[in-house]
Amino acid sequence: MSEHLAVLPVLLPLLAAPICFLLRNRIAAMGTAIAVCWVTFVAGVVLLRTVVTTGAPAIYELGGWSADVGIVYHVDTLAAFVVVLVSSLGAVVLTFAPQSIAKEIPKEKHHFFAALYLLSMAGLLGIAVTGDLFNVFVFLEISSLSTYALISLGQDRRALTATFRYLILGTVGATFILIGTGLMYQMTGTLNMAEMAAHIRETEGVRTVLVAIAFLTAGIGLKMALFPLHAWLPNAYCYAPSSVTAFVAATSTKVSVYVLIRWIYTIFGTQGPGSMSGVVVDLVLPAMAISGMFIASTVAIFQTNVKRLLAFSSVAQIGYMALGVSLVSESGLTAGIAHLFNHALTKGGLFLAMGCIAYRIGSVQLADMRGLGRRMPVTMFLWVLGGLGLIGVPCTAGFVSKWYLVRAALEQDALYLAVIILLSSLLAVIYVWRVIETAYFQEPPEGKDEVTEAPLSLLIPTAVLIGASIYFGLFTEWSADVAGLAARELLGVVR
Amino acid sequence: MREVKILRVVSAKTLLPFILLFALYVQFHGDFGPGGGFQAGVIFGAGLILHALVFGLNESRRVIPEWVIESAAAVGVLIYGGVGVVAMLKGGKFLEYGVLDAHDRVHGQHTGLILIELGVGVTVSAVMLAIYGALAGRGRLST
Amino acid sequence: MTSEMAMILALVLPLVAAGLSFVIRSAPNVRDACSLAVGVALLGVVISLVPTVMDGGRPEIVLFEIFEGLPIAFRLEPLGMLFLLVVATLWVITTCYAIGYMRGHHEVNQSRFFGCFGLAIFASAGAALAGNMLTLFFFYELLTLSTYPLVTHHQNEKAKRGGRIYLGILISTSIAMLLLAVIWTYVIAGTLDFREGGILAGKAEGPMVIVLLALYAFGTGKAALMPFHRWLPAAMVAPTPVSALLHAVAVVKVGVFTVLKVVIYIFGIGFLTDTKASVWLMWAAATTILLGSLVAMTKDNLKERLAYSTVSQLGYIVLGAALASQWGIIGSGMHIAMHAVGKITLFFAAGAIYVAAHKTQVSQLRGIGRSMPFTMTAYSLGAISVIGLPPFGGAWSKWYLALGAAEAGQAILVGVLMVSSLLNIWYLMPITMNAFFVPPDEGPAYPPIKEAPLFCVVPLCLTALGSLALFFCAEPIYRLLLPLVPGAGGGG
Amino acid sequence: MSEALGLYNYWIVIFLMMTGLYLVISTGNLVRKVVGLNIFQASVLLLYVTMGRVDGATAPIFVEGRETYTDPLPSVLMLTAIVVGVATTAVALALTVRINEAYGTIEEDEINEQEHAQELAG
Repeated sequence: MSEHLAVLPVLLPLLAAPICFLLRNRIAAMGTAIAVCWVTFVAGVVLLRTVVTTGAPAIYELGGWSADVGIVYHVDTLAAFVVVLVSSLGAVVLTFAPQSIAKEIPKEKHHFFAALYLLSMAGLLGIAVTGDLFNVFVFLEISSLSTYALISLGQDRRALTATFRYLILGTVGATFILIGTGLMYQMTGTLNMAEMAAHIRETEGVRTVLVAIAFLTAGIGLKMALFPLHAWLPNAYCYAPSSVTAFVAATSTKVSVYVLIRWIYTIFGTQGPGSMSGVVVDLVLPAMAISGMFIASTVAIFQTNVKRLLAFSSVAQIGYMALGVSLVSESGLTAGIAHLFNHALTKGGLFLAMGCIAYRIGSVQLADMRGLGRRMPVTMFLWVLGGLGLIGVPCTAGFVSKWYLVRAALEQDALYLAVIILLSSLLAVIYVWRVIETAYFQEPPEGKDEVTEAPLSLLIPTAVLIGASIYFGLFTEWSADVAGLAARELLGVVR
Repeated sequence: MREVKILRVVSAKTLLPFILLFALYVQFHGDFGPGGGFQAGVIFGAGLILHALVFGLNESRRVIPEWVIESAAAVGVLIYGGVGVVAMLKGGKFLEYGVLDAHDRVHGQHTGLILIELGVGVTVSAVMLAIYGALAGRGRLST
Repeated sequence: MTSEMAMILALVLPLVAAGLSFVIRSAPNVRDACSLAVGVALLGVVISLVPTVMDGGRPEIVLFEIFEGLPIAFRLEPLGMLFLLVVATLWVITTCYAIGYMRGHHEVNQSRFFGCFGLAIFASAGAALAGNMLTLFFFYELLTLSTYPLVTHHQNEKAKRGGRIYLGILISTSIAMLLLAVIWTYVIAGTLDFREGGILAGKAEGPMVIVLLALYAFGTGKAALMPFHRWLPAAMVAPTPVSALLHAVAVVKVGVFTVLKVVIYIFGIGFLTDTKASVWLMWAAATTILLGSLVAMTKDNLKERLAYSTVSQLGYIVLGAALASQWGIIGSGMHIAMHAVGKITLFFAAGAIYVAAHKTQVSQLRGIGRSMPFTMTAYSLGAISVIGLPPFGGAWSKWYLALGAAEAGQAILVGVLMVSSLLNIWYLMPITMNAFFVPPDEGPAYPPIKEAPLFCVVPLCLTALGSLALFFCAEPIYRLLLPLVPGAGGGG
Repeated sequence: MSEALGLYNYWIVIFLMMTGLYLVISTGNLVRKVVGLNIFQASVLLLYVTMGRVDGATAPIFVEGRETYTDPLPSVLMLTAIVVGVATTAVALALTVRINEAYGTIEEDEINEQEHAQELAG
């Protein structure tokens, strides 16, 4: 089986999805899906270990066709890292899902949910492992389409309009990517990203490539909700079912950031002749990232719906990742990659905690969370820990990424950038503390039923994610260190 | 529409067999000439949609129940994936059809291709029907 | 028991206490007894470490690396030893006091209170033992977070407002400035280890040194250097034992301790003297000293007055660090201990008055000395120590600080120290006078003696006696701190 | 000038692309948005097929006597893109139907009005 390691993470959920659909039984479908997710996670971990220990990318030629004619899966450290990210988050969140969706989605749609969830995961994993540019588009659409369907399962009717908006913007973004891909194919005659990189040196200064870069960046910017292309995100996160929000928030934008990294560093390159992503990393990304960090955080402060508050916070956090990517240095890239994982854990955990709250009080409005600190002490405590992670307090995973980011800024003598990063993280203190103060300092609303702690089947997955975000704030061997390794690989530093 | 005999007899009863047959031709000839599972699936699905248009969705549902459509969509994907997995089990890569036939790689290629195209065809036609059913079946199903 | 094991124990014991407090909720007596027992054990462990450090031992523990080459590491050195000793001693006493206070006051959520208390002590111990700046920063932030539930213990509107200022200032200064300074130092020096002679010498120069020092000094919000001092009075909404231990000892002392550590082990005294980068800090500290005292005079609320007094006293310690000279550093180090014992007495007294008589304002205290003689006597002793008059501990540290200022040729700073002492007398002593020599406003001229519970009175008498004892036992502290300033062999 | 005219396929692509995008942005009717999206995607199909064309070449089917074939890959890719497009359209239309059921309208401004009212109500 080890030779098929690179393809397994995609194959397992992809094949399990129709099986879940066929099973039609709520329990059997969810059970299968959860089992498959965990197996996928194990496969992902083994894959990462293999890639890191052998020091060479795992290459898998689909159908036995070589790179010039067929699709090749090319799993380097970064790809394997993202595989682990998606599969781990996917597994934990799906374990959370059965009880959570029992209250949010009609029972006869549960097998449908399981199938869509697996499809979405397969798409995201496919994006991570594939070495083919067009394949990226296909997997992106597989995951997006199933995500649209998942989000539209939300109870509130606003979930429908949110999905529609997401669909329109997502499709425009995907089509941009498709155009960019076509132009790149036109200039290099190949769709394989590694070969594209080899040919791109010959096209220095050709305008078509510049146009392609513009289309690709704009397209993926839409998909990763880079400010100001984030309009679809807040409502989509806000009205989706709790577990869907957690999964999408934790994985899908992160994978888009991965795609951006892949393009900038693998295809276009950042140094030397033929490097054409200069304007992107020098100007576009930092400008968007910084404005996102401030504006989205500020908007988050004024939200009355906590899920939407967290959604705006996600937009801001995407800014940190983009900023790290744009710094073009080892620590900058490490910060960006590590933050993919660290933020996925933190935000996933927070949205799961919101799921617990929604399960018990049926609302995610800030006003309804008054006094929750006393009624759901464990959930709120986990929320607080997650919130501290958003701020980037030491001992949380968020701190690790912030450390690398500030370090990268200072290494480039960009003191102003370091100050900006730290100041913007202070905005997080405000919106996190708004929730904490409401939950701990205000009396619970009158006339509502007595609320008790969420059931264990919801609490445990939440605690696992939040606990992991604390663990990886202290022990970085498999988070930031691997990210550093991936960064060195991308920058071509020999290890 | 139920009263319009010409439509019912000419378009449906006469054309439908040919449409479906043509779909099958495109399906299985796709190995040698233009065609394949996707096109065949669309044609097949279009034929059945025609049936539904002429005779009404209820009648069409009676011929092909909804669960059959849904299952077919899933089964098609499974056929496709299953071929790939069988290839893996036979020692090849995922979707490497060459290994499907122990003696002749080209033969194996043909086998694999026909099988996966079948999977594609089944899924596409089922999905076409499902989409039509989902859109047309809302609200006015009772008529 | 090796020193390394003792260090680990010193870290683990407060955690144990915290854990026990959370677990044993239902049996308050058992819980409080456990807290006390653990406190005594901690004190024993810490005392057992003293001889090693006195003999020049510097035990080290390296736990695990968070970033490449940046481990969580602990290293015991004289300044940390002194701080640890102060914290451990006062923890035991404060635990006694807190038990009396919390029960006398029928406070709710006592388990959470003692749990967070243990966590705060754990953070202080960790900061005291920290072997590099990263570790220190971790424990610094942990201290902020673990004390937040203590400050906002009452969970009402007032507590919320106080907590906002407390957390807002401490978190934002530490993230925006201290963290920046730490990472910057790492980028420049390639390490964050505390090393004798500093790690920045030869790697940073010019205005960068000044900027960096400013980031450290103001970033350490806990050192309450003006204008970042507002959190300290705001934190006074907390129950008094919290104010006593944390805001007279642990939290603020971690602040000045950090500044001292940075000056000695990151910049290096020699480096600072050579570059004269710390001159501005002397004036900033002097301003804080004077303004703190002046504001204290205007406050009628006893705890707030004491808080501003603390702001002013912390200025002394920062001033000593900024002097970057032999006497300045020794004076600063000593003042950590001296001020801690003196100020905790004052806070204990304030708390005892509140428990026994429910009075919070200075103007309400007329004649209270007659009903609470022990409390008010202890208060007076503590006040004299804080003012810096012999025969109390505070006299020594102020003496050395003045000596340091004179050594640096800053006559004006010596003047500032003198004026500030006068101001101290002005705002601390009238309370004693009023308590003993003015009849109460209402009621009988000689009200019956109604002291606070025994658990409250005994600790505050102990600390008052302690500040007296420190005058006569300052020599060991002096010897302990001497290795901090290389080249300061004899002289005195 | 002749060069610009020689690239007329690309002008059509650009025209379709802009028309589609404009429709998506300008109209408030959800179905029209979907139509716009389809036009937008169709422009990409044309773009790909155009770039696969080789002057004087025949369809990529093996025939005796012909040497040059057009590049089959872009056409194959577009087959996939069509599938994706159809799937997207299907999801979009299904959503539109459900939005119509939930709001009683598919005009964006009327939906926004209702949502705003819902927002105010909590």
